[in-house]
Amino acid sequence: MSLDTFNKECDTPNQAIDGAWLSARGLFCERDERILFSNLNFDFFPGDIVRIAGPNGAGKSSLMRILLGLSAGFDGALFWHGQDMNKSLYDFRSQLLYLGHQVGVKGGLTPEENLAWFNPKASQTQIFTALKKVGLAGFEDLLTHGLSAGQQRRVALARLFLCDKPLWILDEPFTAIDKEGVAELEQVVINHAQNGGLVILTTHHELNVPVKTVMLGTQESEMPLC
Amino acid sequence: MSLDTFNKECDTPNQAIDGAWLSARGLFCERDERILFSNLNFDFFPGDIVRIAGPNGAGKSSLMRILLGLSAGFDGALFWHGQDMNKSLYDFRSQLLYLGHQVGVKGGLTPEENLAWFNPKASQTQIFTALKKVGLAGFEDLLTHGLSAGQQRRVALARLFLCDKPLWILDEPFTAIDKEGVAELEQVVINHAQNGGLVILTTHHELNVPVKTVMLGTQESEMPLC
Amino acid sequence: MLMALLKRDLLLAFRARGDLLNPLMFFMIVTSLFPLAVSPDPKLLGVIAAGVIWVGALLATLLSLDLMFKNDYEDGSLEQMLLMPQPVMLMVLVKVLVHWLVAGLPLALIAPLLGLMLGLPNGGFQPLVISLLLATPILSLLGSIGAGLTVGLRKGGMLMPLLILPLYIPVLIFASSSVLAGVQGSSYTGHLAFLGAYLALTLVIAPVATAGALRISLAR
Amino acid sequence: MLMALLKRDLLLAFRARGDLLNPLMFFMIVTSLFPLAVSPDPKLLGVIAAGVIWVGALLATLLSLDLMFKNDYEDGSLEQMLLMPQPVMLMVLVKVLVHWLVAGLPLALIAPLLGLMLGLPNGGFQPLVISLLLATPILSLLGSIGAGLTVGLRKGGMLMPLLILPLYIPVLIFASSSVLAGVQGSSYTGHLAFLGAYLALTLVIAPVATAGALRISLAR
Amino acid sequence: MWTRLKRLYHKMGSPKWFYEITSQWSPWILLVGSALMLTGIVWGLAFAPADYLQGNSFRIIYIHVPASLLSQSAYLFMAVAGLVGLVWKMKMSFVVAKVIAPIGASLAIMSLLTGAIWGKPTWGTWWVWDARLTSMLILLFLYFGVIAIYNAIENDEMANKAAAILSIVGSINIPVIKYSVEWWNTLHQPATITLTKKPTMAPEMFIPLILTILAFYCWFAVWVFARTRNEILFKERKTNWVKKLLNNDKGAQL
Ligand code: HEM
Ligand SMILES: Nc1ncnc2c1ncn2[C@@H]1O[C@H](COP(=O)(O)OP(=O)(O)OP(=O)(O)O)[C@@H](O)[C@H]1O
Ligand SMILES: Nc1ncnc2c1ncn2[C@@H]1O[C@H](COP(=O)(O)OP(=O)(O)OP(=O)(O)O)[C@@H](O)[C@H]1O
Ligand SMILES: [Mg+2]
Ligand SMILES: [Mg+2]
Repeated sequence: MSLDTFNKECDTPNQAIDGAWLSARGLFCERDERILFSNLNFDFFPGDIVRIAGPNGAGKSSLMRILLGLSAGFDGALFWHGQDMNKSLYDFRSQLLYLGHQVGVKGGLTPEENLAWFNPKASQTQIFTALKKVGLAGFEDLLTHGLSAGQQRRVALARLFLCDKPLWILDEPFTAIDKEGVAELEQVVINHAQNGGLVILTTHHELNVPVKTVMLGTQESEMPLC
Repeated sequence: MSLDTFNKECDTPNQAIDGAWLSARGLFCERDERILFSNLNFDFFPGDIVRIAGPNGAGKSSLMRILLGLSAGFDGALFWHGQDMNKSLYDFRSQLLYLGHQVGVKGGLTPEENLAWFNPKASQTQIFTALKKVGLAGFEDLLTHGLSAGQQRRVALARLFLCDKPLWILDEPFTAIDKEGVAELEQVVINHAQNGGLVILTTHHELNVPVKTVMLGTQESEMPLC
Repeated sequence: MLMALLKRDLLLAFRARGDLLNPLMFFMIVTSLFPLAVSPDPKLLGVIAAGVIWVGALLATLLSLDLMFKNDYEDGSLEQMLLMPQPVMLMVLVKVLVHWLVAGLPLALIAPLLGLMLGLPNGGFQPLVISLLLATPILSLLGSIGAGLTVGLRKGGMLMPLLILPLYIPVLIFASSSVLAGVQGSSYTGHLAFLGAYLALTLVIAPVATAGALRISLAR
Repeated sequence: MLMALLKRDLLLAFRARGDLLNPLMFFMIVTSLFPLAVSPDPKLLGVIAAGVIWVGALLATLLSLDLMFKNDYEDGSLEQMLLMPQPVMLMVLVKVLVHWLVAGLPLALIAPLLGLMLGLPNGGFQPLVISLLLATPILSLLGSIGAGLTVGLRKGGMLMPLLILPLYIPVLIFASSSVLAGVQGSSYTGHLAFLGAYLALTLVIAPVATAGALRISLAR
Repeated sequence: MWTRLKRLYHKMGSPKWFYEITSQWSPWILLVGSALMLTGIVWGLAFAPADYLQGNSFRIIYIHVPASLLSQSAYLFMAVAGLVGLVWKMKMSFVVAKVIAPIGASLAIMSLLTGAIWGKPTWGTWWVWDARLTSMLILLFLYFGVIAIYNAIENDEMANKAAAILSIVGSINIPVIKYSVEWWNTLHQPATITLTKKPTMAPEMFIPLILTILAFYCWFAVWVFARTRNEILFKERKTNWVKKLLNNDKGAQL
């Protein structure tokens, strides 16, 4: 699906389509007197992989924070499972896994302890398996702040293997990850969608995955380099 | 050139090859009782584009900090223009432009003021041209911390257009930069090398540029994902 | 989840064991500046001891407040916490509890030693310890509001005292005058009752206000 | 390059204009805590005024030290500065100068007002201001060492006072006793001469030590 | 009834309406305030008898007391405005709160200064740690905290909300602070110097005082309105009605 599908006048202006998990109607966001997006409408369904795309400064991160309810500076309506987001906030959050620019990994804890706090219910074996899957076997007991940039992000990515949350929102999850790592992460994302989950992500990497795209800021805010 | 060219026993164990700008002999680095690299020898010449490659945690950033003289935890010898690095430190630094994981951009200053402080000698027109080249025309007067992740890095990258330092050391310069941006940056790097500069960089992106590669940590420290 | 947070924070505090002593050391150094700055005269020191110890405790708590949310903000865990399916208020209460255990309680335990050094008269020791036990939670609670409001600001360090110290004044007054009352041999239950009431008040207000403050700081 | 740094830092300080007042406000609030904690009795206050003001100034400087290198470290500019082809010492001197202008000098200027409020006897005002003018640069200089040593640590906030306060003690003693001498009507040039000598000493030592400390902090 | 209230609420939330209505009111309030002030001052300064103890220095009372009273009420206004903004999401209310902060702080400073000036001849000292004085000083610190928050946070909306939270918490604490300060002072030592008790004042002094207090409230309202209108113009400078307004102004000047 392309930009038009999302941005065109919506048939059901004030309610979500049946069966959609996350829907938006008439989203509008302005920063520093520059309109980032206006009248944005979309419906995301289970099984979708949605890529929010656009050049630097287009408003991708801003849109994600709006979806998450972390940002108040916007107009429009959001729906979760067809219900007004404000009313189903608890349900939304209990189904959500979010990784942002900052991933919430504690330098003063070991990778194992970090995961244990995110998923208090996970057993030690589960945690070890997850860490092994992200290539951190043997690093479980070092403090995280001694790891390299990419390794620290891998600790956070291990959460993708641990949790059973159906909705993933990932802001540039591939930052600092090496090439093989990226390829394997893509596979994880595909698997999740095939199992009926919904993945919303941004990335500047080329993706080898079939995705829906929400394109932001293609007109005025495009910023070519040189 | 591949790993072997660099890592093999060196013909001139205790001095640099004539004409080489930056040379290393027998570099050795250990972290947390894991050997990151040992007996690393190389000579970089003007016109080279050198990529330090390797999976996450291989020691790329560590090697760069050693070259810069910011890290003391290593063995071996470094040469700048054939001279011992410690003796030619002033000359080395006056020829160097370094961009690290943190790029040194001040959130409380505007992009213009940021560049003015890095290059006190640059005129305002030069600064504006550089900002325009990185696609920040129109953002000169906003405070930098209000910009997006990619835009903030672009402010730092504008330094590449401003300065006449021959040696560039860039640690993942493409992080958070969008696709066109990356392509154009690659061109900038090529131009610099063709004009007789030396560029040393790391990146997990696919590069469309002919480079020399220093490969780190391919054996034991490889870390596949999944 | 709250238990997990409590466990995590205590673990982090324990990891940075050395840091645990810092508020305490600060408290001791600051109070021992006064004999040097004012006068070594034991009689004079005895008179000002209660006040000096209390001001020291207040400043020590204040300095340690910076840690309450800052690290979590910087590495993104605060964001994660706000996105968890649970009231932010409760999370704040856990944070305050940890702060009090780490930075408030030790002050109450070490205070008698400082009283001894400054020549606090005998009757003052009991009210000193009791008032510290009652009032340090208030300091942590009110402090959490300031910490929440300033967490997103890079220059939070100096702003917080400005926001919070005026609110600390009732605590300071009642606590230090309870010690004075103890020294003079009069009853100090009235003062302590006031502190208890103020504790109840802040226990109601502070978590709500801090939760709001955190939301605002993260939306910035 | 040094001029550019000076310009940049002053610009940054000016941008955060509101923050400029914070050390000052902290100073005022802390000193006014003492009458509340100790006693409003003007006679007693007059006796302890010099000491209280000096301890307040010391703590205010201490808190503002956090800003000296921390921001630059976090956004990577400190790294950039260390890689510039110029002695790190000189850069440190510029940083200290800015810190003193922003956080030290204002204290000296506001101190008479606080002296008035605490009922400092008349003879004390002149030595109070002179000693503050002479000694606040020492505080900034010595403080830069502590700031440099702790800059890489996430929990620097509470560690710094421990490193630095002991070094501040001679300053505190001589400065506050110069005020006392002034109050008693005796000569205080001796004390001030000592402060001058200490200033010269730290001016030589501190930049070198701080430059070393920064190297170490960044290599970590 | 409910719908009318709701309509009023929407109206008050609209900057344009606020701008227009206050533009209409301000001159009248200013007029009333100035008339009150003039009578009060003339009566108080020229006709009221000199105090038998303090001589003529007591006449500073006509600035001191209104400023003291008003700086306290202003804090309350600010907190209420902040609360309204937070709960009912009324943007105008935030603007009013923001505008009050510096005004309230300057009134507090005025109270402290006039008090100090008054204190020198009557008590022989600029400052004592009396309960009233101390709590006024703390009020000033509370104002400074709120202003510092406005300064520290770049984003307007966030700054407004943060300052609202702080001022609400502050206003809940004001009674506690006041009570504790008063209580503390009587406990430590019997106050050697107390402020003149209220009812003991002669009516010739008292009535002009009431007049000036009322005048101060009027002036305060005008001041707040003027600064709010400035803020509105700046915030809405991109909207049509402001552009039109400014153009009209220009036209009128030409
Ligand atoms: C810096 C010093 C002073 C401060 C901060 C100060 C503050 C105040 C405050 C807060 C009020 C209370 C308004 C109210 O709530 O009713 C007040 C009222 C008053 N003050 Fe002052 N004051 C100061 C000095 C003085 C002095 C030196 C005098 C005269 C001897 C004085 C005479 C009065 C009088 C007569 C009232 C009105 C009493 C009443 O209506 O309750 N004040 N002042
Ligand atoms: N400050 C440190 N203390 C201890 N060990 C460290 C420190 N920094 C890095 N290391 C270790 O050195 C190794 C190499 O780290 P480095 O940052 O050089 O990797 P990198 O190749 O840059 O990886 P990435 O691609 O993830 O950036 C890591 O495995 C890490 O454990
Ligand atoms: N805190 C803020 N205050 C003011 N403006 C902001 C803020 N954050 C972002 N913006 C503005 O919003 C625009 C979009 O920012 P955002 O971070 O959403 O971009 P992005 O699409 O995620 O870009 P990137 O690819 O660089 O991460 C930017 O141009 C920036 O100027
Ligand atoms: Mg982004
Ligand atoms: Mg790296």
